[in-house]
Amino acid sequence: MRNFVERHTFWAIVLLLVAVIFLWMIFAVWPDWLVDALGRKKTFVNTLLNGVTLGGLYFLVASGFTLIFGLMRNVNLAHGSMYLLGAYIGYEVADLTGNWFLGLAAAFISVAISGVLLQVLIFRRMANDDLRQTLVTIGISIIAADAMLAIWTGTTYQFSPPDWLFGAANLPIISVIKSSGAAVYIKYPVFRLVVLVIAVAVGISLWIFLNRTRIGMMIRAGVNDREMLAATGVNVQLVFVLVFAIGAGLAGFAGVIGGTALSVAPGEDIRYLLASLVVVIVGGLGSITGAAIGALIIGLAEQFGLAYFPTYGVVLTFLIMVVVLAVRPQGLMGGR
Amino acid sequence: MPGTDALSRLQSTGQYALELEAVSRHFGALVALADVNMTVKAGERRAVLGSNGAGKTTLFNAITGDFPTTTGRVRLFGEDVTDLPSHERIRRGLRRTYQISLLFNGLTVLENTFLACRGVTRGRFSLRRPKRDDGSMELAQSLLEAVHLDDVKDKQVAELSYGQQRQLEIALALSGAPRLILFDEPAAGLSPTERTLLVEILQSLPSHIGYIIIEHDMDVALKVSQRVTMMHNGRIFKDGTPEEIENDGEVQELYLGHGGGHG
Amino acid sequence: MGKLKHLMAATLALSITVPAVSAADDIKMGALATLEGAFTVLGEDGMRGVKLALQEFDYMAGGKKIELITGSSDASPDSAVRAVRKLVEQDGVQLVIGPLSGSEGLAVKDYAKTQPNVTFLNGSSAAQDTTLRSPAENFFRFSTEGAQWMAGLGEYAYNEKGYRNVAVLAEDYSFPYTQVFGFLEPFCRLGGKSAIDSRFWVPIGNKDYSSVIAALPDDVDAIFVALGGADAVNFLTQYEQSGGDLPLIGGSITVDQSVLGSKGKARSFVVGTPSAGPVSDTWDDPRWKEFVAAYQKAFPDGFPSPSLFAHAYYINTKAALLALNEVNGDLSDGEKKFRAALSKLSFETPTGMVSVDERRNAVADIFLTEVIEGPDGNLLNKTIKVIPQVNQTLGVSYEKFLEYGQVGRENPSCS
Amino acid sequence: MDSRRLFSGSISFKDIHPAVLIAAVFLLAYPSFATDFFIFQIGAYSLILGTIALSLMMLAGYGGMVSLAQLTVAGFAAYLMAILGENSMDVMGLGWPWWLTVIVSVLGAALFSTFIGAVSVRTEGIYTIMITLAVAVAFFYFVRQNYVLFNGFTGFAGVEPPTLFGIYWRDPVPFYYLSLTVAIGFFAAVYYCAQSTYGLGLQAIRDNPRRMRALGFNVTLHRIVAYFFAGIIAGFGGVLLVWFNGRVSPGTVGVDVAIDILVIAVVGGMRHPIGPFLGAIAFVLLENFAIDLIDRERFNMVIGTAFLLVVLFSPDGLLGLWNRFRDRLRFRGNALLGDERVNKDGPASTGSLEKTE
Repeated sequence: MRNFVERHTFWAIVLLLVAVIFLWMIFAVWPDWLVDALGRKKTFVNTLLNGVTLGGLYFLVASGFTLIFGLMRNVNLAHGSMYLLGAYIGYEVADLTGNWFLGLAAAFISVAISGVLLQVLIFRRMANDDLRQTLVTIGISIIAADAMLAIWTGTTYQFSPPDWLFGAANLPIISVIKSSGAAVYIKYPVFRLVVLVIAVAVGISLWIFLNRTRIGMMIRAGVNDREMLAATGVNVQLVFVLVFAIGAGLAGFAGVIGGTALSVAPGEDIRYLLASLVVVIVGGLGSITGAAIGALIIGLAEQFGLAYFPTYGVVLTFLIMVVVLAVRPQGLMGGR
Repeated sequence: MPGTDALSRLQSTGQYALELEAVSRHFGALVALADVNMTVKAGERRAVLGSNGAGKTTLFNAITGDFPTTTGRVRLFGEDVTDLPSHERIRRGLRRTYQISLLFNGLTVLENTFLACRGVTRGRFSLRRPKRDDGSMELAQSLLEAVHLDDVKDKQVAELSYGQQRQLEIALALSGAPRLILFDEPAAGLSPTERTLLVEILQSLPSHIGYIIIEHDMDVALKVSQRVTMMHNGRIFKDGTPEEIENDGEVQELYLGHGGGHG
Repeated sequence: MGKLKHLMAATLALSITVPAVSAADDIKMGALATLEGAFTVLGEDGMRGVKLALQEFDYMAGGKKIELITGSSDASPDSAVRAVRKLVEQDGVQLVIGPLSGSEGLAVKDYAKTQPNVTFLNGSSAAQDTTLRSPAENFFRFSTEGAQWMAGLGEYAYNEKGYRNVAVLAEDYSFPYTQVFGFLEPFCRLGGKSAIDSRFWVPIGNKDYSSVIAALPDDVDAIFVALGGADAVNFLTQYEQSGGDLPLIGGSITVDQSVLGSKGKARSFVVGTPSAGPVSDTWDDPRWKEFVAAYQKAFPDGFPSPSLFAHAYYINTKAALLALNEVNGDLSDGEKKFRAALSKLSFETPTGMVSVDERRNAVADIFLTEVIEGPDGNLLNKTIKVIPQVNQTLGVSYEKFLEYGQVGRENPSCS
Repeated sequence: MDSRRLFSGSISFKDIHPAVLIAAVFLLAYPSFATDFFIFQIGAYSLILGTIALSLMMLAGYGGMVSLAQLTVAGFAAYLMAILGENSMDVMGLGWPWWLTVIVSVLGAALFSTFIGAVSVRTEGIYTIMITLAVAVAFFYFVRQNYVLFNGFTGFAGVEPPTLFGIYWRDPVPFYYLSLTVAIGFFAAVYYCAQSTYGLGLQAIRDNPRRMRALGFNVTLHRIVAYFFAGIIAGFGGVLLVWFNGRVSPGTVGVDVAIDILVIAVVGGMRHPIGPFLGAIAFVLLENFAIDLIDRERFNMVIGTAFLLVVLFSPDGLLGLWNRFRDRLRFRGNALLGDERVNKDGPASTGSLEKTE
């Protein structure tokens, strides 16, 4: 951090200024000229929060994707299928037991197991042939999508989280002051804030796991130099299985979170696969920090696009991707 | 010899095939090349010696542009090529071989050599199949004869023996009109007979072709070079004629002492 | 084994010169629905409608046996045309029922023009232009379309509910355009307002509506929502979560059973939402009840009650069978007699009398409904009113209706 | 392999393998004994999909760049046809003469492809799949949302080939021959150019880009040029596609269809330009007749399983399967004759491609 400030003083000042302006825009009561320029404050603040929380959800999905790629150079294009599978399994368990948290746990565990099976049965057999691995995952995702359609049909599913997670809360942010002088506070859905908290918690846990534990450090070493990992006498296959389990499990976990925040329906697999692709291309493949930054950028772009120019909002995210590629092909945080 | 007086001569003459000026290469915290200054005259045959990790191959990569340098300038035949991509440097008469054979396994020996000849001429984007009397094709044929590979020219590279692959490496480096070739351990893994053949090929090169050779085999290195540069920890450590180097006490101690196993 | 043989034959049919001619005098009927992709479930229900009608006639019409051949698309117009071409040119069907969705309908209508000797009856596709502009002589639609479905809703919102200014939230493609047009046209004629900048067009398949919800204006009386399936479920949930409190007005598939009955939280706040469409689940008319009972008996694994897709396919198939009876199965002379019979046909359906106008589009009853909470807590659509015999031009002349222009994001301008 | 044949640049009549002659006669005579349906929807459509998949095969098989955006390139040409030429939708339809429309559409597609190449070749390998997939999706969303130029969700209809020399070119037989001409033309071009200087260079770059730089080749430019050529092939495929369907809409350029093209190329085989056409025939037959064999609902399951099996067990696709089968036959035959030179007498003039790695 200090390094960054010293090396890029100019950009540090710009970032600081932007942050200050944003904070002011969030907490101040907007003067009329600003309302004229940007519309109501409620729209802006809500969109900002939506962007950040959607970014949190994207981070949950993309972090597993980027972890698997970082270590194994395997682009798991069945990652979206794992997301959807986790959502359905989580729904079934939560519905059966009546406990949303059990659903969450079941999704993580069962999808982690499916990830391990995938790693052991398929990827291990075609190590060092990443193109073929990619094609295999495309095949698996086609089959999985159809199988899930057969089992769960095209109906839309929605979770019933505990009541204290549902509904809207008043944030300590004033939207407008009515002519009577009473302040109107901004309302915001509780669960979306929970998504953000979970994403931050998962992000921090991953960071601690990768930086403060022995096995995590091995994984990081493996990301930088796979031969070195083998040379240290570590059981590389075991590390691979572990990473695959975590990455896949995170996708299943995100399935329940995303399914609760939004809904579960066929087609979500491709949606979240694409979101993960764009996030890691922007953020840089293999970097957890990159995934966080990429997810934030894409989440904000999507929501601001939707609120302020809905027609081309979807295209905006891809435009960002192309621009990043043109300027920094390895992604914002990509090291290679 | 390297130093300020060398610098003053650099701009003018063009009699040097290669001039390196304060070239460094860092990998993160690791310094693989530190402030290397070096000049090689046109037609000169130079050996670069040093233990593993001394920075020899990194030096080659810096010269060819396979990896960019961190600091410093590289000049080829009097022209500053520091900012040119590697294919542009090749087109100016530079060639190299690789320590591990980097060949085109899906193509035949002849096709490999043909591409090497075509790489520095016009018609790289030609959509016509090369005819038998195509200039590059004729050149490739004669090259293969020169390195004794003409009887396997229609085989795919993957089918060749190790020694044949090394020979092909050299053929690729000799194709076109090279003026300076970088040989990266060409003798490694060769049988004694094949080594003799290699020395023959090197010695029979026309005199206008200079080269730099990385070689662990002292016998080979001293036989085929006019000057020897010793590297250690990314720096140039000694520089002189083969005799000077052979008799240098420091070299004996540092390199031959524990590096002798190679030769 | 029989199927396998068929495939082998077809594969080897690189050597077959004419489509296999089947037993003597059977009539071959093709049915096209989305049996793959995201709309599979809807396509299957459409097929149930076809089979229900055929069972009712015991697979006989005009003294001839009816052979049913199915075709499948993935809801893209390209795949619909390929499937219907296979039915007509390879399987040799003499009439086609289908397709399911709007843009498929437009594509099949264009294809129909190239096959003057085959008669096409719509499935459930509801795009206005299929029959309104440059219709095909041999394409009939006995089911109504998106603008017709909104009949009476605009008047109801203005007169009964007292709304004067509404915002619009709809998916960004032709079907919702048609629905918005059908709702706003009478609403605005009465004096209602809906500013262009308070209409929100979201991409189809959008899941996250929270930012759109935040952008919705506060100073309107209600929101007209034309979203379908998962999109509608998502919007309703998120609207509730973010504490939205404006009343809603629903498009035909926004508060239907697929949305109200979706797995998850019951949305009590949609109670009172008016909507309109070609069917009403709780209509206590004997004809409708009989239809529902027959559907439930024939398809125990189907929906609890027939969807509007099953209904539309049923009506179109039944029209074909009735007309075949009329002409005694005579499909000679480019099916001229058959088509004349179809044009003159007027028959009783589970939802009232249906006939077609001069452009072969249905004139039928439309149901104005409102969401109520049923006895066991589930949400239902209660029939408020039946709008009788709605035609495609919504009561004005064809020429005047064309002056309204094509449906789109800004039609009607309403300011 | 006989090097004279490889480098002679001309193939004499007796070099042509009998199988090629049989195939040529069959393809030419096909309309005389097939029904209109088989001529148009099976024959012509296979040739069109094969042509688009050929552009992918050229990039992936020779260049090692798996692009999922080839269908997008074809779709771009198809859209340009509707925008510049005539359509029945009252949107755009500038009414340019048909020949100009075709030329501009194909060139436009080639430029678009070049742009995709320029964006994606700066990174290598697996990145290409991801970036081209993202480009394909972005294009899909864009045409679906843009009404001014691309007429949004509805797209365009009424795009037809011209009536020329008194022939209406969308009639099954003329259209079949038109598609056949285009397909064979590009097949021959790819087959021939695989052994050209440029083609050899492309394959060498696939094997070892770093070494190609060290031989003086501009690897990045070489790759981008490959995208340009692939764009021309896909562009013509797109022109035929829009004439075949008579329409183009976002559904034409959807992700699932883009993946179908990959399935076709991989299932057919990426080591020889005939592979994509074999894959296309298999795919089209399955697409049309699966409904008679299995429940259509599970069509994607069948396609996915076939694809997965091929990737897992026969990386060279149907072509590889056939080669293996033939090798085994020959091995048996030669073993009986006591001939050890099993692999020396390869098939006629297929170059180095057909050999296994």
